Amino acid sequence: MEANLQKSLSKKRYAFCFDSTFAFFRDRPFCPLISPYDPNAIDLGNKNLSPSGEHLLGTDYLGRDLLSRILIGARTSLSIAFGVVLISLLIGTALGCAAGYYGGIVDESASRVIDIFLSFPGIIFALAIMGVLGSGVFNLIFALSIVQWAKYARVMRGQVLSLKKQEFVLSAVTSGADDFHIILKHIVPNAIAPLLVLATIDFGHVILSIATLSFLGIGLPADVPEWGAMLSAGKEFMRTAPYQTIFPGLAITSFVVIFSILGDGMRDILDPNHEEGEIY
Amino acid sequence: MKYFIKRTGFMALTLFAVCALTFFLMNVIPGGTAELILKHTFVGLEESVTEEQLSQISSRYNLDDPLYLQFFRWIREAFVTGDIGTSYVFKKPVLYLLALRLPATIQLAGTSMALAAVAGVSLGIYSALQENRTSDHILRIITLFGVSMPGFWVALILILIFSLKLKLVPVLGYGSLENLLLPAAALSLHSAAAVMRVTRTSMLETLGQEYIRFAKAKGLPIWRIISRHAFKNAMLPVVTVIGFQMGSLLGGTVVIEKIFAWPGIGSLLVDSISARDLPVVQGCVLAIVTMFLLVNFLVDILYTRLDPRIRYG
Amino acid sequence: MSFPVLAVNKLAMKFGTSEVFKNVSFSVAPGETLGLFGKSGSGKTTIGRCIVGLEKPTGGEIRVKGKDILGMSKKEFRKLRPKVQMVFQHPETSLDPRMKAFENLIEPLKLHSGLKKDALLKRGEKLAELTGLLPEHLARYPSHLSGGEIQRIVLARIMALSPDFIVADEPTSMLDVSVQAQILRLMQKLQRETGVSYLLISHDIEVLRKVCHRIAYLENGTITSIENINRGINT
Amino acid sequence: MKKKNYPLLILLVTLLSYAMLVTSGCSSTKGNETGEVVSEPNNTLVLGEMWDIESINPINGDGTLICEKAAITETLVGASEDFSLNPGLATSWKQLDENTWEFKLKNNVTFHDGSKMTAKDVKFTLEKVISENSKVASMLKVDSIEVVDNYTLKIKTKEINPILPGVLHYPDTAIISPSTYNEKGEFVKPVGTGPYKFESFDDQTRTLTVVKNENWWGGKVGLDKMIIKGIPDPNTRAMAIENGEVDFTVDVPYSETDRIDALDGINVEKFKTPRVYKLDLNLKHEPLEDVRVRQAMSYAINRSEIAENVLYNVGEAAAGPFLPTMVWANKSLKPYNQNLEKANELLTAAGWVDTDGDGIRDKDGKPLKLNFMTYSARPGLPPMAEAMAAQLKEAGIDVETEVMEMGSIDDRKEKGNWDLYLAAYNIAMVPDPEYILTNWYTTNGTDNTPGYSNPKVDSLITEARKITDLKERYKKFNDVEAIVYDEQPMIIVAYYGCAIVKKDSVKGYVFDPTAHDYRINADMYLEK
Repeated sequence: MEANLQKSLSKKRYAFCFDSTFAFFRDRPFCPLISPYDPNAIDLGNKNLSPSGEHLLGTDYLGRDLLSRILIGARTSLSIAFGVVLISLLIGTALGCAAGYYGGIVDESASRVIDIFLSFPGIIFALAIMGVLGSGVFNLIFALSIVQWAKYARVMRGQVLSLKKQEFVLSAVTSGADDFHIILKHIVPNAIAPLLVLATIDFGHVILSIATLSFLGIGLPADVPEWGAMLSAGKEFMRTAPYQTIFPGLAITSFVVIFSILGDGMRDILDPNHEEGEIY
Repeated sequence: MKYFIKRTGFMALTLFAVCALTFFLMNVIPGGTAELILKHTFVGLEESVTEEQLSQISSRYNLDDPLYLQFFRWIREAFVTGDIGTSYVFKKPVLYLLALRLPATIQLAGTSMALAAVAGVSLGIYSALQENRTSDHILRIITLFGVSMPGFWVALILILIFSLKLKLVPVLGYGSLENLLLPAAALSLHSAAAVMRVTRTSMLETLGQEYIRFAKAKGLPIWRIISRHAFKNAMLPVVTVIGFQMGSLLGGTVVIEKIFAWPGIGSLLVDSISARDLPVVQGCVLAIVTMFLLVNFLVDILYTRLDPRIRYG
Repeated sequence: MSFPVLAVNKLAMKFGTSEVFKNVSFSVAPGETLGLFGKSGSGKTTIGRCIVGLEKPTGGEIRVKGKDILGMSKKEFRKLRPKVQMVFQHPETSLDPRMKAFENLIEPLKLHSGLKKDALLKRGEKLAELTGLLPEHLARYPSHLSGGEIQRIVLARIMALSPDFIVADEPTSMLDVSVQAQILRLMQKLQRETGVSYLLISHDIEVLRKVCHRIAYLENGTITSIENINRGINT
Repeated sequence: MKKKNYPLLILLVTLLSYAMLVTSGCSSTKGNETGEVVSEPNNTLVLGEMWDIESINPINGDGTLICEKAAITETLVGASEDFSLNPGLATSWKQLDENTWEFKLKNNVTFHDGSKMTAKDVKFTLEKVISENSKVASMLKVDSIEVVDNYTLKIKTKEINPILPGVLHYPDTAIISPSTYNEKGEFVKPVGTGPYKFESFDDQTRTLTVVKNENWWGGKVGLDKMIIKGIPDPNTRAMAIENGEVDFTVDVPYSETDRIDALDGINVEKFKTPRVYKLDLNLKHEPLEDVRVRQAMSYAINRSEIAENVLYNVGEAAAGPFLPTMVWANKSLKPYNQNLEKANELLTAAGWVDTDGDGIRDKDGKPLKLNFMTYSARPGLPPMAEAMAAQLKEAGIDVETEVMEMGSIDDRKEKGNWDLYLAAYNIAMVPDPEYILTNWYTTNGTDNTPGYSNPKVDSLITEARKITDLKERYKKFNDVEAIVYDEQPMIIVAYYGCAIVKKDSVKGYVFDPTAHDYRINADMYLEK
């Protein structure tokens, strides 16, 4: 009884997380309900306002409504994070598959590359790349994907190694299917679940990385509504208008929390054997 | 022994790969390296540069050679003379700069790691003992937020509270203990939370095992059970996670050092990136990666020490 | 006389320094069932896998209808491949868990026959009928099927390729006794109808005696004897 | 029993010893940190400098720090508030013929190493600068330097160079003693003639310490000691002075200036520095070719609102490229005032009308859409760009701002696929209008980013070069200013400001508008 209750409660928790993320995403129908402002409308007369009934979270240094910008910032962060996760997932899956499936020299060299990419703090490298390429959405996606993919490749490789010994794969081999067919039809669909869990949790990490790079002034430029960039611009007003520092930070934190919980929920669904309670 | 040789070989390979990657990436700058060096270092960002200046800089730093030649020259110098270049900006050998900055980073990262380990392990044990009680829940929620909060944000809030409002510690400076407090706290939060989480899980697992229950049934006091039996067995995953955390800690130093104007490798890296001081960027990346690899190496050794069942090679 | 469907000559396998088997030789005639008996870990499965090309032996030769498959180019072997099939021991992993039973069944047809959708469906249903499967089984995912049902699907799937030779690696060892008999009967029926030959691998001598024409005994990594069971080959 | 706990013991001992090491390491290095300054003699000033102190070599790009901020070295030529030149280490100079200049030096100047400054040292300095600093070399255009006697120097230039004395005001040409270098020719420390002498430079914290030069030729020096720390982040500088960790700093975030000024014991003063915020327009692109569009844009921009709300009055609405206080500036020019009606008239006349009612003007079916690039190294730029974009939008011009890295900006400029570029340019690197007007407005000028070309401007500038009479010379330049004011190839938005933030106890400070950021004067002292 109690267990059931807990289960349904946790289901609700995931559903809530999912809904709220989704709501953030579809800003167009959703945002105007809370905030009637254009996130880019500059109103110099009303700059650095404290939270009030009119501007729920106050305004920033150019008089833009902070709430609207935080909401639209979700879309920036999420789209970039989505790009990064998708690209790393694709590269990771492809390389992991190749390494695990073909083995031998392919595996040996791919594994070395993966190990190398896993053996240093990624943010340092992303920083160096961004410093060279300059800030911008595509550069950011590129830089973060480069340091993210290896994780996926490693997990994928492990999955493939165990899958390729399974008999349904072997019987596909003996029935004359080519490698491409086997990988696409049998290996990937059966191996992808833990990668999706990883990807969900990674979403939060990527959002953190984006914010960190933007904060250092080399992620996204200050004019893009993105949380890290907003925080970086807002820290100047830390003493007079701390909201500009506090709220974007809260937004980042809550998103990372949401994605951790979501990832946990996905793990429960996709990988029921995993022990619970890792995230919270 | 064989394991150590293999491990060292891999470390060397990794370092080489990282060097090569940074080197080639650093050199695909739009706008031309020589021009950027000039603008950032010699004439000022907005000033125009002449052809003459460009060719002077190019020949001074051998920038006209093909990239691979430049890279091999760099590698050769690094191996033969131990010289990994000279900073464009500071006009000093990169090694000298790194030697200056390294102690600060080690001090910051080391203190944070120690802080994270001590706080994480003790809170983790406490939380495990209080399983499902209110204090456990509170701690777990704090942990969840601890791993989710951006370090730079925590740093700013800490400054806001302790330096600006309470005026307890100075905003900047380096050297004394009070200077170290805020950056170390901001840097260690994430790792402390991660360590605590792993300690709690692994402690719970250990406490659930047969021999512990047996010890409990014998009526041994709980702290004795923990220190004598549970702790050691629960420590294995904790040690691993501490090793992993070193990576995120070293990554974190970059932004934390920048915020607190801490004279370490991290802030040097950020400054060099914005000034396009490529030899220094290269050197910093190298130093940070080396530190990370070494720490993980040590963690592996510690691991074998903790668990005699594990033998490498 | 025509070539035997399968001829194995002095097959040997080494993993590192340890020798799994050596000097393994036997042949199987068309329409014949050869049993391969050995204790677990004796290398029976490896022999089976070598024959269907899942593993490469370290020595000896394997001839399928007279052609040496070890010396073949990849392309040639691919052509031959459908003719030599294998049934695996564990039904629970023999089908792709993310595909419905029917999709699993028609996969080889899709790959080789080039049939259009309708024809594919018809052929699939025919095969199901042949192996005694009910339509309701076909719509399920493998995790909702019993071991016996899965082995039927596996056999149907294999028959889609109209093979000359099937290596059956303990096809019934994980099944209940009653189901065991059903599957063995099905195999015999398929043999009667299509003239396929079997290499039946098992550690259960009773099973082998029930269905085999000859039984080869694998001991200490080599075939020690081949026993004839009095049973006419049904072509 | 003990053995069982042994791994735990290792861990704990390692951690503890680590913690101890770290803390002991801390206390032993105590002392080089600003909080300790209390124990210093009272007359020590801690200066929060706005750039990181990268190196202290005065002739190769760090002259501004060593000469203007640390006051270790001095230049031959000085400048007064209106940017007219006056004697520095040289008492007088004159142009003997087109290419020859004669400089007379002060005879009572000694270097910090005790030696007397003579023409030989000046020759040494200038030759060293020319060989190592190509920027200065290209401005000086020196052919040869001849020591006539101990205090007289003859400089021959390769071509006529009326700005030569002006270049010698540039801090990188400040005079240093040969003992700045060791026998091997390696740089040791800056040895100059200024009111403060070099004491030490901490390579790790990048802190420069200078002490009073008792024997300064100029008389008494106000401070005993000055500790200069590079604090590149404006926000950190603000926190540092608020917390009392520095006594003097510049350019706290502009938005903070009024609040900090109101604090007890701290005052903020705003000045104009010789630098302007300027918007380059790409004249090679269709809408911007049309002078009416450019004028309309200039009318659309509300300069005073930007100066007030983006720059917080650290800076001022601008008319031409020069500060009105400069002796050569065309004082009759007034900043364009925002006038949307006029902008509308001009744009309509140019054929840009909003036909589809989306708020954006269009012509032949193409909307009036421009890209706008700027960079973030100067904090005023990105918000200014955003504010200007919003103002231009009111006039029906759609502008998309992009904050980019310098490298990408140069790349775009080279490829030509840009419309607007906002930057902050120095306008008195050399105190003479020729340098800027030549670079900005002559056909193919080095900083003529817009691709502007007007034969009238070219000929006026060429004529002015040959005129030695300053009044006549400046008149020609005033005409140039008037033309470009009318044609607006670049929209000069605002003068760059500088906020000097200091404790009330800092007395005797005088702002020098000719300095590149700010200049520390010898009279400055601390009152208890």
